[in-house]
Amino acid sequence: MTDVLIQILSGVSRGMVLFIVASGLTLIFGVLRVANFAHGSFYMVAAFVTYTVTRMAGGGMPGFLASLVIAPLCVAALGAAIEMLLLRRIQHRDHFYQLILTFAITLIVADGVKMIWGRDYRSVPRPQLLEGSISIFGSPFPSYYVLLIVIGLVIALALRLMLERTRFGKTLRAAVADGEMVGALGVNVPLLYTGVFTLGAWLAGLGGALAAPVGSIAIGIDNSIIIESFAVVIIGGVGSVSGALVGALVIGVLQAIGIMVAPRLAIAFIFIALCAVLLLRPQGLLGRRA
Amino acid sequence: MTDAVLELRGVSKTFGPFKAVTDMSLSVLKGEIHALIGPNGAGKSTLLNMVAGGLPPSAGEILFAGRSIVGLPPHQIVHAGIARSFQITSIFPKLSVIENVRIALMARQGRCRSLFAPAAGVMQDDALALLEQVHMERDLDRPAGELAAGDRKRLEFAMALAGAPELMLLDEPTAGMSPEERSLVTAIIRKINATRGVTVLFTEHDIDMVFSTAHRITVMHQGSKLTEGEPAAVRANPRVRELYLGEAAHA
Amino acid sequence: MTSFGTLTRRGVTALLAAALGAGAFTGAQAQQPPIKIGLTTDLTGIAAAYARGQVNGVELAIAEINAAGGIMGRKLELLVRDSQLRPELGTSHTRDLITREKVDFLIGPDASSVGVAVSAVAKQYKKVVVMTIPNTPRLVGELYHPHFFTIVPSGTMLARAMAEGLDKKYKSIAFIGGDYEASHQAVKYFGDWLAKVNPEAKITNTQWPKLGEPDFTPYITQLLSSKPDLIFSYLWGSDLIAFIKQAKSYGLFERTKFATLLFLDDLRALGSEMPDGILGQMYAPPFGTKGGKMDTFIQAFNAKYNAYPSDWAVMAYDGMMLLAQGIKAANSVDQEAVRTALEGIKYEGLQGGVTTFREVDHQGNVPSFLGVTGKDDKLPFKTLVDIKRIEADKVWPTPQEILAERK
Amino acid sequence: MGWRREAAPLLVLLATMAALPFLVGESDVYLANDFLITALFAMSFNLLLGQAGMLSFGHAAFYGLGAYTVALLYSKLGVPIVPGILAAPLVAGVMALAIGFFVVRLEGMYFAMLSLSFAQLIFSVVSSWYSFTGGDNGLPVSPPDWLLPTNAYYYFTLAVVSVCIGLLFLVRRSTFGAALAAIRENPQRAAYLGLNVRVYQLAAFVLAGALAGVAGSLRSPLQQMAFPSLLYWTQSADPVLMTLAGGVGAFIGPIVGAALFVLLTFVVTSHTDYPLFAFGAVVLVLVLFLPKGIVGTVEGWWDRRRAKPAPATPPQAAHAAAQQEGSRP
Repeated sequence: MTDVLIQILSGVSRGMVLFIVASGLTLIFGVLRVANFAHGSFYMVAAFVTYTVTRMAGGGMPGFLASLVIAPLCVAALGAAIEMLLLRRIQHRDHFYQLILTFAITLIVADGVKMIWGRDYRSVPRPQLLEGSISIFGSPFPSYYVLLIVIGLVIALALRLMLERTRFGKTLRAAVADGEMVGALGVNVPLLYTGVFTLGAWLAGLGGALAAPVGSIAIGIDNSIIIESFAVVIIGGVGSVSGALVGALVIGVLQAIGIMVAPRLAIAFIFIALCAVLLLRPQGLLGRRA
Repeated sequence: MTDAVLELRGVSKTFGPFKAVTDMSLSVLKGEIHALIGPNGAGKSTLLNMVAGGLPPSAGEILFAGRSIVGLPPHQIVHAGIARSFQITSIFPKLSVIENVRIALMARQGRCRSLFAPAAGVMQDDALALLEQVHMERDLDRPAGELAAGDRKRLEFAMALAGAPELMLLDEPTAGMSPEERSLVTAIIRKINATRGVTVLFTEHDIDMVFSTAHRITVMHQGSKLTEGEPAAVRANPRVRELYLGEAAHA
Repeated sequence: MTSFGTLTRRGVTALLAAALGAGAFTGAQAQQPPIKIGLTTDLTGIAAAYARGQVNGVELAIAEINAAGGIMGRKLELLVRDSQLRPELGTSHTRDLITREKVDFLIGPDASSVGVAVSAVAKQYKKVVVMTIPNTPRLVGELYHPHFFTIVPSGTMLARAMAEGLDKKYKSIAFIGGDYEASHQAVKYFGDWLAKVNPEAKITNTQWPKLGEPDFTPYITQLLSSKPDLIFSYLWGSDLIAFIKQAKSYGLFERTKFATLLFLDDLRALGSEMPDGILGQMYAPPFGTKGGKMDTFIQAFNAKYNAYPSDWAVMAYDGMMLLAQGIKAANSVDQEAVRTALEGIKYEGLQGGVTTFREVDHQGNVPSFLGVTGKDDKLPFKTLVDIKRIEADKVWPTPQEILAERK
Repeated sequence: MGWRREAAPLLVLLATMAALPFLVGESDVYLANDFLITALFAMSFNLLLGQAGMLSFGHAAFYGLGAYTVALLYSKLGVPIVPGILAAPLVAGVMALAIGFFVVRLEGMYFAMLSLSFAQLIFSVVSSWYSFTGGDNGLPVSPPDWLLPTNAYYYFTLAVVSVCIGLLFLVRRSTFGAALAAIRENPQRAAYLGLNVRVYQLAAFVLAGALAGVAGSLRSPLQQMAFPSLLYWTQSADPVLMTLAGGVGAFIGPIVGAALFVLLTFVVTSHTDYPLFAFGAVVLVLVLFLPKGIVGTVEGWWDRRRAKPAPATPPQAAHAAAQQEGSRP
């Protein structure tokens, strides 16, 4: 029975990383109406930056903390540059073009990473303090996963406060609800777009930095995370941060349980869930009907 | 004028807590021009939308030629003989004027199903005839999106006429038109009604146009029917004068 | 090879030819046309790291051959194409290398799926191809053709070698491998061989995570709950790294013995994070062979690329050298002559011993290695200590088995 | 736009492709074969995007199913290649019907995401059902001897692709095509004119899927194998990019886009270690500066040139030319 609990908890920890990445994606999707394929690239770049930072800092706790600060910031800067220099130029065109533009960025970044970091896959060590495990009903559970769950909850709370208490947050919510109205209200739309895209990229970067010590860092991790993140956004509802949290936990736990019950089908579970949501509730679990 | 071609019985529509239409009953008689008036937010457009199949009623029954059409999708309602135009003109902006009308004719007659039969020239003459009726035979090859607002409205009217509907639902058919265009459209409505016996149910803000064109008028207020009757009777109704005409007079 | 400023094909081709040709004009034999070697490999995609090692290994071999005067007075020239882990690109490039670039010989690609595609083209054009990474048993089985040669231990050989090399004390064995063909075959061959060499042992639990699985927790708990004496893993690359890191925090390596397929790239990536005492099976680790040619090779490789060579570099270097010896022996670039020469070749490679190909499937009699992870003071990452070398003739399928598979 | 203007380039192209094996070497013919198949794949996709306004991100599913139909029939039942190619559009079409039944209920980005999900579902089945599909190593296909020579298979492909593109040409100009265009422009209006929008979209989805299946079925004999990456989502992005590159609105747009991409893929993977970078840069430039695609931009330029009557032949030049003409003995 504890096996199942451990299983669910590890699904939750994986879901938290997914939530952090997908919350950025859902905000960008909700405000700019762009399905940002480059989101996976942000995640991947942050993971590689984390590798470099921890290597330079020697791999201990200081390096880990430094990477959590530096990697998301690097990626946020990259995101801001992409929005201001590229996306803004085609802001008024059909969303199709923006989708393709972000897709082109994924290709460029994929090879850019290869140029900078080479083709080898890498590993970022966990700081010693987080290498072990805690005991839950006598079963070991990795301390690092506990940290992931805590950070995920903190981010969820912070985003919620930001959306409800700050001016930026309120504008952002209004833009999700009705993009045209925001322009009419005299909001500085270009600034809002840059702000949201940068925030989204920062979140993707944070996800990448947090995920780096869990597994391995390799070319191609952008591809797998982006599909899962899209699934989270659709399941949760476009533009809804709470939806992203629910969606990410659903996918994380569903996969974890799926592997126990029917491992061969685990890979299909995400897509089955996604199809079901799209057909029964196209606006997503917590999304608003358009 | 004989029996009702369109009959609404106790139709309601709620959006969450908001009641858009409450317990509306309405009979549109065969061959009449029936106007639906009322202040903004009275529920006129919602009502038309329910008849056309765009919105399912929350309660009530809608009968067309004696058969219930509740739950039918829009395209089936069209084929049953009900055509509509929209308050905000709805056309195919990138297609040319003549293509807009031709596609309307082809759709209505079920001639869009052939994968390989070329579309070029299909129903060209009928389309021309319709465009002549609305005096638009000069702009045939212009993209419809380039037309002025009034011209677009006339084009949409021509599209609604395509395929000889039994009942036309027109949501503010003359909004945004010049006086000349307005009288032209009014004349066409009268003409098709007189010569082809097309029943018309329309909403309109222009009170003069309503009283000069409609055989019968239904006044809506806050989602319910205030009164129904011939123009003279409606004009004489004190509550109408107070609630609706009074308002209009002040405006 | 990174000149994509001008994208016209002729333009780039000319540039490339000029760049590659530049070296050739120094020697006295510059008048002779070079012998062209075509290498289609996956420089893009998840197996790109292996491809890089492979290209380097072949390049080093060619540089040495050319420095020694080439073959028959002709220099060797290498043409590399990126198949991006896409079999269709593997086919297109290999065909192009043969029909347009007129390469004389092919040296093997990277991923098995591309290997299958390249082998099919080689078959169609009757070109000699030497494989140095792909090892799906289908290549020597149903897809075999006379111009195909391989110096990679096949999937069958590796799985059997693992069963062969394991201590007989392990009775209850759990398996984990990526959910793809090679790993399903591996557990089958492993099980069959185990029944022969250690009949009391049983495979009690099998786990199939998908390739690229980010979270191995469920597999780890399932493996542990079956309480095996040993876990046999057919994970590799980034999957293996992720598994090891995650398994560590569940204390898996203290609770059970772990035996896995292992690439040098994995050792390098994990560095000191690699636990000690893991049983690792490797294709051709440079540290698996002491002294002799291998030391010289490691030094030369390090001098040229500032890196320790991977298994892939070792096999690629051997593959190229072996092909060169075949051409020399045939004293011709005629495909049939070289094919015959390779069939009778006795090549003394980096790993000691004499490499020969057997008639039935042109499988080279290459060894594989089994050892225990541990620290080596000379290297910046863990290596295998206490290495067992398992010779091919102990584990390769009999000719009867091969022929039965082709039916 | 007259049908002649759209048909003429097609016929010129057909003549060129037919003459190609006499003009270039075997490797180029092979590349041209690759181009033909890719072009059909992109053209079938543009029936959805260009004609019906449906951005599918899962078109590779049907492409891959076509390839696997041939390979499975061949390796499991021993059915030869040609009947396999005939069966492919049926299998892909039936699957498109099943998937389309669900996806046409959604619009815009949601439609794109649902089509992507279904395609990934099929991909995961094909790539993990190794006992049936051969998994990641693919399924081998051996063309018969008469199709083995590069030129023979090239002409076979040319014939099949020409027929399919001819069909697409007819469909585009048909009453059905006109209905799709209307639905693309304004689905709500189309419905209130009496068009059953979902049924038309479904029909387009099935037709596009079936033709993608044909393209895929031609792919596996060329490659001599079917492999799961044909169904992967990045493969679904290919026709999107090609259509964009060539021009969404122009009939031959996807053909031009396919030519560009096949050549580009080949060149960059031959000559650089960083093909994705080069590829991405090209797409970026196209999106930013040529939104109408190559064909759309050329057409626009041509129309503007023709629209200005005066500078076409400056009067003096014409006069001089006339004089020269006259001065000839």
